[in-house]
Amino acid sequence: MSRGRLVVVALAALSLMAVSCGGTSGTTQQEFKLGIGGPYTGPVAKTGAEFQHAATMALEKVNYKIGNYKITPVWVDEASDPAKASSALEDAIVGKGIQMGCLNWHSSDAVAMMPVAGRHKVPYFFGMGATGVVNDNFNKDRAVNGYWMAKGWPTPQKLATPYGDAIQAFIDGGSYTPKHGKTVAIWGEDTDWGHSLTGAIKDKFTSLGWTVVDSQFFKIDATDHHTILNKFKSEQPSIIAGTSTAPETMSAFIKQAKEVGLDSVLIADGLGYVGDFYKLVGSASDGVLDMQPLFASPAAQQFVSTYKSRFGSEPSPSAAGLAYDWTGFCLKILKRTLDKYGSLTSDNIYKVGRDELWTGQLTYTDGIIMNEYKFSPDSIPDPVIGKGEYIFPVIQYKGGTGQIVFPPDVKQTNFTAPA
Amino acid sequence: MTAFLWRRRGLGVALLALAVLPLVPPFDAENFRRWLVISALLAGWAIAFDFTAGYINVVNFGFAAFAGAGGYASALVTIHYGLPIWVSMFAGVILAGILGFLTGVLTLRFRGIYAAVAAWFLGLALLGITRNVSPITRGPLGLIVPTFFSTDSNLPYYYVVLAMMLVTYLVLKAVTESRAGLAFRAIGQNMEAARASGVNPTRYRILNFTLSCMFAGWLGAFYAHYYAILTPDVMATSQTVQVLVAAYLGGRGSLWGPAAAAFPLVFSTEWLRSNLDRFPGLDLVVYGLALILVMVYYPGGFAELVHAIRDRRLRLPGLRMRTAAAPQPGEAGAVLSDVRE
Amino acid sequence: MSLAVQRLSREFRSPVTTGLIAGVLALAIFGVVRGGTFILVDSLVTGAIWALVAAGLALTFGVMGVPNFAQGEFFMVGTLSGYLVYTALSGVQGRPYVPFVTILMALVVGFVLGALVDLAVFSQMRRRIREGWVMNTFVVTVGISVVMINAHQLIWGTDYKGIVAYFDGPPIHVLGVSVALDRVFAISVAAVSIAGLWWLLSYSRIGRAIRAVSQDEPGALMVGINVGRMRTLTFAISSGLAALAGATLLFQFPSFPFVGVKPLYVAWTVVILAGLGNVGGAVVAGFIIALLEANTGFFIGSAWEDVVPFALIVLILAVRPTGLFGRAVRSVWEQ
Amino acid sequence: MALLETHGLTKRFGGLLAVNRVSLSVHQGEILGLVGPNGAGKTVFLNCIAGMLRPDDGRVSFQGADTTGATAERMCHQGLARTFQMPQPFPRMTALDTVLVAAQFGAPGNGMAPRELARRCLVEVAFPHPETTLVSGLNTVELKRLDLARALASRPKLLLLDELAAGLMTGQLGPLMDIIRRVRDSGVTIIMVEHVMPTIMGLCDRLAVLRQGEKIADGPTREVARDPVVIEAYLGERHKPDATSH
Amino acid sequence: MLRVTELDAGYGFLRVVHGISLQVNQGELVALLGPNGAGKSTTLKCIAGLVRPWKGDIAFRGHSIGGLRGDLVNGLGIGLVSESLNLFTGMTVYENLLMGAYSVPEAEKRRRSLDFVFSLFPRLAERRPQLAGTLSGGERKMLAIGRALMGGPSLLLVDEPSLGLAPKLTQQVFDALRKLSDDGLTILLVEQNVTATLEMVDRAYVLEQGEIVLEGSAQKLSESEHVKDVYLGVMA
Repeated sequence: MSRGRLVVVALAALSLMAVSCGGTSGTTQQEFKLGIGGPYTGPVAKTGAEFQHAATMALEKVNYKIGNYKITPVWVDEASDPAKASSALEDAIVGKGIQMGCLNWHSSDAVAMMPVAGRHKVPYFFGMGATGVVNDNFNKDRAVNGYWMAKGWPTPQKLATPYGDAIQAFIDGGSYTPKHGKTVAIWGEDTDWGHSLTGAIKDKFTSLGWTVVDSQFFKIDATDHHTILNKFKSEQPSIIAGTSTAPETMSAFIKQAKEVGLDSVLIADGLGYVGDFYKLVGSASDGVLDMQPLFASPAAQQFVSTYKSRFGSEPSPSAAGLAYDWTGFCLKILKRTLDKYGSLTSDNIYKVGRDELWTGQLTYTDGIIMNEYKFSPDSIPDPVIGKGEYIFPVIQYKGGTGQIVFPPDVKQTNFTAPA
Repeated sequence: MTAFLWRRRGLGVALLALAVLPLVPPFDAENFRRWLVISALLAGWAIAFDFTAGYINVVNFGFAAFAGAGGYASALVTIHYGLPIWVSMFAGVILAGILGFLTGVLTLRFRGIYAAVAAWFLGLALLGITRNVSPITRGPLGLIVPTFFSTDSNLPYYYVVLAMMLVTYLVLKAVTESRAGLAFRAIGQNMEAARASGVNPTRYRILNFTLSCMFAGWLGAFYAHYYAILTPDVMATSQTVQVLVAAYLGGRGSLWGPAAAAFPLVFSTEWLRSNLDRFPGLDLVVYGLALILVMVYYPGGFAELVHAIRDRRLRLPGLRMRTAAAPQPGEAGAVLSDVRE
Repeated sequence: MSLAVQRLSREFRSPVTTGLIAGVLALAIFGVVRGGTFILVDSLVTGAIWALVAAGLALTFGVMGVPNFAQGEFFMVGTLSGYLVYTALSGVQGRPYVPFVTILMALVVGFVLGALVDLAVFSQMRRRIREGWVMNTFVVTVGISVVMINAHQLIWGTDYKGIVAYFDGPPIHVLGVSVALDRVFAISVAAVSIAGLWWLLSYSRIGRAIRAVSQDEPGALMVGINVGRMRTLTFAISSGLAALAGATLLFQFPSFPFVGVKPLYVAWTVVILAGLGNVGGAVVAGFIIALLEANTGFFIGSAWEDVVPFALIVLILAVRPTGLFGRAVRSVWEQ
Repeated sequence: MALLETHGLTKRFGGLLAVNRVSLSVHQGEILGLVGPNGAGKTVFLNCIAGMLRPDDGRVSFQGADTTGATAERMCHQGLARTFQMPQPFPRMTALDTVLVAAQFGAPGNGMAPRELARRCLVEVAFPHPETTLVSGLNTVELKRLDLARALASRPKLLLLDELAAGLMTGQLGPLMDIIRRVRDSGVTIIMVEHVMPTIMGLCDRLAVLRQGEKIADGPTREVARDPVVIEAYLGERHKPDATSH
Repeated sequence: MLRVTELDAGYGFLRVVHGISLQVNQGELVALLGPNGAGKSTTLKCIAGLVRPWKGDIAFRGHSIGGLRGDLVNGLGIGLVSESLNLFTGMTVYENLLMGAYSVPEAEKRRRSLDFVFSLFPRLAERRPQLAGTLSGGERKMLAIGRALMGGPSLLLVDEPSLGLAPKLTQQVFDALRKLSDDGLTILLVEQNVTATLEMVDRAYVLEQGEIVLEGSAQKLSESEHVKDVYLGVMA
């Protein structure tokens, strides 16, 4: 190739790159760009879509306005890949000028995104990446990773204990007698989430004197569970407890559990992550235990019907519902910042987060899922767990809707043991 | 060596440009510097991938698994033995090299698609093992990895990965221009003729696999210490596909072609991802279509385009004729007795 | 009949193959004795379905030399069109013919789409590419896979578009193992389709022409077969089969963009084990893989369900580089 | 001592006996012609002794050592080189690189640098283009020249030529024969498979005739050419010697 | 019936056939003779549509068929028996023959052709259910010819029928071809075996280095000095 042509080709490549870099727009005076993360592409894009829809509704509720600022959402696609997630965040911060971020899904993506937020000193709120690695990183270098201000979901261990307590309460209350003694089998998807959640369940049951007869993990996209279920059947545990975040996997598990003829109580944590689960599982989900917040209040019901009519699918409380609330909380933080400092800058927002959110002064009570979203110096980056605050009740499904069976003070119905 | 470098003055110019690029607008913004880091990393991987695909004509479809294994080894050595990252990276090189060697041995008898798929399955098995030996790797929970710098800029990372890419290129290029490189091309282009000419395909194929995987693992270690998190998904097929796309768009058998393709590829896909965020997935549709179009209409890729033009010049008689005094026909006796003793 | 005997005797001539088959039988018996009959029954059901998915992949490679990385996406097309048709028929759901209409429509959609892809992509490549056909088409199918996955997401979104079951009713019991009606349906569809494919390839004029193209392309031209059309037809049939499998399994694989990944991996495992391009072998290998998975899941743990088969297959290949029933490696396969 | 000997060499493909118990010896310094009708098993025989195919039965010994079943690369290292009936080029290499492969990896020699040797071999076969010519642009005749240069560059003691003259114009045969003669005169023993009769008659010291995988004649060229069995093999049953000798 | 004019053809960069012209009349048995690599097979493949001609024209019954795809050429009534036979080795003898009649829609016609082939080569009838890959060399040759005949061609192209056959079998094949020709089939034959061929054919062309150097009646050619020197006298 002649040198001239090489130069032409090189220039073409360079200009392609430069064009890619173009379109950098600074922030105009009264525009505030809010980064909203989520797995918009990749294997769990369904969750990403719920995030996007719910966040849009939360923004519409305030008419995209906080004071005289116009709020523009910037969608930060984490694509279920730490490399892509961190790149998308950096691009959103530098290229598109977001000054605050909220929501995310995977813990591994969160770990890769944390230093990016820290480097640019852009506070990021309420990532749902929940496992301990996020907490570890947060605590390791709070000067940098502390810009990953607060998680939207506590570590699974903190959430998982009610299952054991609930079963114990059913036994004590006489509504349940274990068929095969205090035996439990554990199952779960082979992911960070699956391992940490089932680990917590296992610990809880063990501490209550139960025997774990087996634990089985499967790939997140596995839809043939007959081997596991038949094995469980031969081991005769009274309870089988586990989790999966993938609806196709979860629905196959529950349907096949019925097909195989298991007579154990089935704890399927995360069945309600997808609002439409009943269309996939059907009556096989009757009697299944799960821990899900519910769309209980009239405001929540209103949200559900609006969501359904606009986006054509059933929202899930834990994805769309929580995303709606956490976005609302973000807007509240913005409002508070504006009131306190008069302008919305990353720095001011960070200060509000540090001084008011972490201390528990600033809480959010206008949500549709939880009574109050609150943090405390002891809990951060996790939200405060407990009655009246962030809590997932244990619910039992019948006909596609869940009813709270535990804790007793909020229960809507009694636990029904499978026949 | 001087000659080796002089022949690479084009490379020098390109390198200088790449070194200066993150300092000039618009590339000096952090997000573009990150894109440059991603590009250089992908370029390095694409070079190592092409070293196998473009020379011995075996597509290592398990490539990401070897790169990931290197990352894990380096991360674990840093975490458990507290060695400096620069040192522990070589643990990654060694582990990936050993795995590459074993893969080379296991897939020795396969050609073409069988070799590709065998490497793919080995990579998937490796991924599965990484996921399952969670006491060591923390499995899907993810391993938090110490980073190179505690700096708040991508710039030092960029120069590190650029240097690593350059070393990868220079070493592998030197190998391909050596005696071994001749053997690689021979067994890649015609196994029968290569063997009839005395090339031992076994030895060179294993050598090639080992070297390629060593560099893949080295760059994998960079990945680990840059993103600070490792999950078994770094070994997934989709990661191999990214490297493969860069290598095929760049053109096989040149090493520089894939590297050159990586930069515009990363920039255009990241740009699409960033600007078409209203249509999640559209960027990937464009990217897939581009791959299909190039493969259908110009399967040789970018390097082939350059080669085609250069080769036409090569074939013109008279041009580039060597000037050394040539022996004349008829001196056969002399030639061949030299040959024999 | 004598033909089948001839072929069988050819395939079992190798002691390695015979040994492997014996090993699989031993594994099955071991699994049944130590685990339970369900290992055998489940392997048979799953194996039949895997065989259906893999048969198309084997066919495409055998006739066209295309190692299709997008086979899973045609499965996805099947789940999607199955879902759309089934929901469109919601008025008459419950009628026993609805599932059959659904899967037939999916078959048609997959068939037409496959034909279009072949005409748009592979026919174009065939005119241009002289060298490296196999690897080039492989890379192109990687591109097709990326496009189809993301086009699904763009157009139909990311919802899980699935059904509870085609057939309501209590599961039936086979050897003490309960098998849901849908799985009985699936294995029946798989059996009928594989038998149909076998009949088509063995006895119909078109099927003979397809085999002729796979065995000797110039020979096929010489007897007046339009080779290009046969290739298009082959790709269409193969895509149609994948789509049929997808629609049939809609109760287990709700439609979403990435639903094809697992079937793709399994199909490739099966086809490599059987020997690329060997349609008959894929059926046997489907059962072997299902059996391996079930036994691994039971005795080692579900998390190892694909590690062990993958590693084992590479080891088997190290002994027999062309797979269990592979034809001798032809030059076209070495590109 | 014979440079190369085969004893009862046999190769089957499925049910077909391609080479059937062929015993043959080649002496230092001679040109042995291997002739026979198409499909007689000549190329298969060459492949068996050059390590491309593993014989099913029988033995091969080269320079006194048993080399039955040795790999092609090992045979090359020991000093056995071959050209191919259908040229086997490295399509994306230059002519020089093609020859250089053999010069680098062939039998051990001393003295001449591989690159220099490769250049001389190109000159030796009168390769008509610059050494930087790309192989993919050559025609069959040129490819065969290059193949010969490649074989020579591996420093052979025994050279197997498979239909080198096929497809050549009559006028090109002479120069080719000169090259082969020069190679022989430099001390390389040659086995050549050939159809072009003037080449055979003009070059070969001895002929071995194969038919249907079996050796049916072996001896000095003139004698073999007059052997009625051989003529029948070539010309068919009805052509008794008296019908064609004139 | 067939007229080839100024045909050039080759592979890649290599031209194998240089400006060949030849002609075959209705009912003739014509041979194309010459040494290995002379371009005979390439010429046949050009006519049959397996190789695209670079230049020149091929006319069959007055219509140009140069560059037409192989299956269409076959459909016009040109059958080819190639050098490598191109049998479907994984199919039975019967299936191979059936494939030969691929473009014959009438079952009755196919049955008649089958009977004819079996009467011509009774061996094939015996081997009917056997896989083609397991046949002997002679049987394969018969099968290839039989398969070409199944399509009911009006012109049969045969490449090296004697290739790899024992003399006795060669003779059987030649006899069969002669018989077909006597029954009115037009045949163009490529051969290396000059003597036997010249005894059988009506006319012949001699091809060397891609060019036709001699042509004429079989009688005339067997008397030609060139043929005597180069082909007939080879062993003398």
